[in-house]
Amino acid sequence: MDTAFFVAWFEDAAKVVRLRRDELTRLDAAIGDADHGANLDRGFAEVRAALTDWPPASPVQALVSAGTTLIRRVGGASGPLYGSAFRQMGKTLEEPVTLARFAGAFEAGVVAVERLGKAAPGDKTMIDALAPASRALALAVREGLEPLEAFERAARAAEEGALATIPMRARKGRASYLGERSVGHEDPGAASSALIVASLATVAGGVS
Amino acid sequence: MDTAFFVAWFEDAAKVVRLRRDELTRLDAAIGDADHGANLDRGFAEVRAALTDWPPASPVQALVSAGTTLIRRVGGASGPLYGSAFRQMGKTLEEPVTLARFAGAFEAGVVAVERLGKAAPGDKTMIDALAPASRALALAVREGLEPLEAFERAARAAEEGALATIPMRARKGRASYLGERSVGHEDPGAASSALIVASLATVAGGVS
Amino acid sequence: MKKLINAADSVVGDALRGLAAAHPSLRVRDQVVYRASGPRAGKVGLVSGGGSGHEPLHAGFVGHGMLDAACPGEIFTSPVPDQIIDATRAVDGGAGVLHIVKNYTGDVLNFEMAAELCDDVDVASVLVDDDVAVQDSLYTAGRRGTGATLFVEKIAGALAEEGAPLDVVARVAAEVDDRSRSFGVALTSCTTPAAGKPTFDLPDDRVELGIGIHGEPGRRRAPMAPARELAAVAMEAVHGDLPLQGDLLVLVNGMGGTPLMELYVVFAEVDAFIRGKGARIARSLVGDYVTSLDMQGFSVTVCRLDDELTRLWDAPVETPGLRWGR
Amino acid sequence: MKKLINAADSVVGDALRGLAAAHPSLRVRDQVVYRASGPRAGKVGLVSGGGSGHEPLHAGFVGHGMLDAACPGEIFTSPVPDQIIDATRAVDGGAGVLHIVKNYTGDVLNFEMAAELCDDVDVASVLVDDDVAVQDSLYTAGRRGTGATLFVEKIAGALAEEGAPLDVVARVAAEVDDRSRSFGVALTSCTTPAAGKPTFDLPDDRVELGIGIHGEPGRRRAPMAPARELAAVAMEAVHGDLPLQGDLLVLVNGMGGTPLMELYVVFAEVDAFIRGKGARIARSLVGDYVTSLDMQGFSVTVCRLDDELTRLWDAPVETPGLRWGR
Ligand SMILES: Nc1ncnc2c1ncn2[C@@H]1O[C@H](COP(=O)(O)OP(=O)(O)O)[C@@H](O)[C@H]1O
Ligand SMILES: Nc1ncnc2c1ncn2[C@@H]1O[C@H](COP(=O)(O)OP(=O)(O)O)[C@@H](O)[C@H]1O
Ligand SMILES: [Mg+2]
Ligand SMILES: [Mg+2]
Ligand SMILES: [Mg+2]
Ligand SMILES: [Mg+2]
Repeated sequence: MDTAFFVAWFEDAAKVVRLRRDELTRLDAAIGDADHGANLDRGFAEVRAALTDWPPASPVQALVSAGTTLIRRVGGASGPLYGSAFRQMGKTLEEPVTLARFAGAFEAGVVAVERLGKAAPGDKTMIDALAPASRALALAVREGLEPLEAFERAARAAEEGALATIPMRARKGRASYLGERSVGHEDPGAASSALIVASLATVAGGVS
Repeated sequence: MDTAFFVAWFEDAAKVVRLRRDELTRLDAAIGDADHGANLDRGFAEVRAALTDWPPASPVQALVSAGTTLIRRVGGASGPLYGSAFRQMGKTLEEPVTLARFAGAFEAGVVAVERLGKAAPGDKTMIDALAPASRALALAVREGLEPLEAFERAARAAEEGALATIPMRARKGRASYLGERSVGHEDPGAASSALIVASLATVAGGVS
Repeated sequence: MKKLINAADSVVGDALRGLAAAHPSLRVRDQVVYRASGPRAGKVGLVSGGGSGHEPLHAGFVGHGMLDAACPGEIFTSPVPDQIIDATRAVDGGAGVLHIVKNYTGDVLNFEMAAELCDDVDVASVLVDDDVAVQDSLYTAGRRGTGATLFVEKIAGALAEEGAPLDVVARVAAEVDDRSRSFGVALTSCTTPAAGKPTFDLPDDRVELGIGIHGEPGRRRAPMAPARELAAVAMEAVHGDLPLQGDLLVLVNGMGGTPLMELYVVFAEVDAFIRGKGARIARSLVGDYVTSLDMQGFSVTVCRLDDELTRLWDAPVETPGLRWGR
Repeated sequence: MKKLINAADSVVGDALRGLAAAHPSLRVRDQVVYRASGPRAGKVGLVSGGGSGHEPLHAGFVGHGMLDAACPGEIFTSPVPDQIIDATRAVDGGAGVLHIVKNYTGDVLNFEMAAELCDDVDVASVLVDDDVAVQDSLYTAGRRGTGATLFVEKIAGALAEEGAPLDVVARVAAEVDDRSRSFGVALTSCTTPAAGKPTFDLPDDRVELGIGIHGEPGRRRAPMAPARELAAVAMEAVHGDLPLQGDLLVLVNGMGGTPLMELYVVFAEVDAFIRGKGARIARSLVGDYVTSLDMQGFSVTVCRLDDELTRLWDAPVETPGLRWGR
């Protein structure tokens, strides 16, 4: 996984987020404030622009640049959370990047979100998509899978994790204000996390 | 036409205005400010209350009381205009009341509206119902008709006059702001005038 | 229709109870709003009034440096002479009373009747008619009074507070009206509590241009457009009637249902338009001042200032709706 | 959806241009709103911020006696750390800076990040969390900051203006929050420019009780009711959490699309409720102060005053949104 891989990941994520922007906003309208699609679209467009204007020299640089851009341009809850995740991934990642190192860095990113958000799995947040993805990656490494298959499993786990937020009652973020009424809706941040993880598989599969 | 006749006239008018209140408001919504029904309903309810609380001793007193109440309780354009009309009718009316005297007083009431409103027939106002009614009364007097038939003719004339405002372009009142767009709508004040004149016939016919 | 009211026919009285409770500087008696401090000997009294539904106009402008009394009528219905008579007698400090009347048939008639019946008080009156959307011709009731009412009330109020005599206050009030023009744009109709549904229907892709403040439909409909273009339509109408030049006092006014943020967007466009004509916004207000219940939309009012009017505009004012300098 | 905007993604910038044009007392730089007069040596600087769409909060409260800078984010999206860092550094007069933060995950995270990165400035922060509609438990993000933000900004601002040190300003700010409670009711949802349709659907015979200021649905739906009953629901919720007693500061706040007249109707009911509990409204505000775009509805915020807080509330303030005493 070279620098180009990471740049391609963010480019695909930006493309997919734009495509699914209204859907993410709709999810946020149901249990939040109807801006998650706009927030992430603005953020990933800026990430893409930054990676084009200042081409990163390494995977670490790509991750740190993306994270910093998200923190600097998104705002809201998701900006600092996603931003810190990517920055932490970058700071943890050792090069040259192997699947195992990637998986370790990914887990560090998830832990950063948990720490910053003071949240845990089951709180109905992005963590409910990210944590299963991280576990799937770790397992794939142990099983010695190729990156493509590993990422496909992670994508599936994230997607399932996102859907699993539907029956949950939110304990963190804006949806927690709704109490019982948060039940029955997919968490928007979990949904966007699933999209971003799915981009890993897309890029690894070369179908960009 | 004794005092009871005039009291009955206002009572019937109050009843009819309440019944047609929403229709008058709808007409006013199209080319005005959607309050004519509420204004007249409030006003005639007060007229009725005043005539009950302080029973008038004569037709003149009934007319002056009704006019004063309308001026004091309605506001808007129609309050002073209708109020002045009834007050002027009262001040002009000689007793005992004959149809001829009634017709003369009615005409004085119409002139009071024209003077106060600085308006003439064709301006798309209540005058376009009141003036034809007044002419019909004068004619009926000349023809020696009975009150009931005279009032029925006046009612018909007022009704036709009100409908004739539909193609007119307003030159007075709120509808004049609309210019050409006032064409195609019946003037609410003309419509309410037609109702009030029709009450004369109703009461004279004894079908109260 | 959903409204924060108890009943359609108690809304004016209920709101006045709230007004009195919220502002110890005001007194409400028989549907007239007074300064609690009462009339000041030797000061010209200022009385205004009109239908309710335009809040904070007029009751919100009672206080030091503006009105002495306001007469709120029913929703969109001018007050009755009794209210105006009460107000006029109560605020007379011996120097006479100025009636500030918006040019609507009902307002004019009721104020005229009241003035005639107040023959014990020296009464002058000024007619506000600033709305350029209405042709000022024999074929109309004349131009409507809208946003300029606030300018007239503020500037005449400052002059009266200084002790100017009635004829001077009346003359300057008329001059302010002369120098002011307005134009309004609606995105939605208002809904009166009594009618319970919108006064006019406006599709989602249309606006009404040249609307009044009573839910009267405007002069024409046009396709919905960006704020820049809607502001330009309003400003062209104003500019075509009274060329924009020199120092201007500008009100970008919300109709009641428009977020303040959108009014600032409009203000930016109005400012750019005025600069483009070589004039300058010297003083301004942005907010809900002369409203039309819950209508969404805006109006712009422009007044050509001179040094004296600017000084009077800047003079201290202390009312619920407008306050500075104390 | 019809809005007075040029484009959904330029609305915040366009509105800030308008704000700057309308208020010479303000400066806007890199999406931060400052006092044009700059920082005052020895005075604690006050920085607040949050998503846009709540106008006049916060930018409308920048000026003498209140904030030194406001950081508006995108619509309903907290500002980014860069804005907060810029603002914090720029307003520091050597006495440190207080961050006034409404308790939302996004606001808290972004202000925390900024504070960490401003290690050259002495930064304290106060968290505003007054909304009793949210249970303050381990199972929520905690109570939201709503109307009390205005009280905190005004009172902390007055204290800072007097030269109080940072720890005192922070302590009193926290005390104001402690003594304040809010509850909101929506008749309609707001519509964000980006989404273009209402955030939630609310039938014509239903209200949302316990709403926030971001179009978040409330805790429950109830049948539409007269103003008296809706006010009672809000006041019972407040009273149940912090008994109403003594002298109170009360804000009856419009959500952006509610006519002022209706807010006065609500105020009358709130006043009656409070009297019924043996307490008294000593100070009050009625109007649009902490809004949610075009939402129709109201919120009530109550703060239990003491002599010192009353004195600070009464101190002069000169901002676009709140002004008295100068
Ligand atoms: N404390 C938290 N920990 C982890 N994730 C969170 C937390 N709070 C919110 N989130 C995530 O952020 C998402 C909302 O993002 P966004 O709508 O952009 O921000 P905001 O809530 O500020 O409007 C939620 O759906 C949730 O997944
Ligand atoms: N100048 C006028 N002369 C005669 N009638 C008038 C004049 N202006 C208005 N009217 C009548 O008054 C009616 C409107 O009454 P109403 O709705 O109660 O008052 P407002 O226009 O003040 O809301 C109009 O339909 C018209 O018939
Ligand atoms: Mg959100
Ligand atoms: Mg009318
Ligand atoms: Mg009317
Ligand atoms: Mg948000």
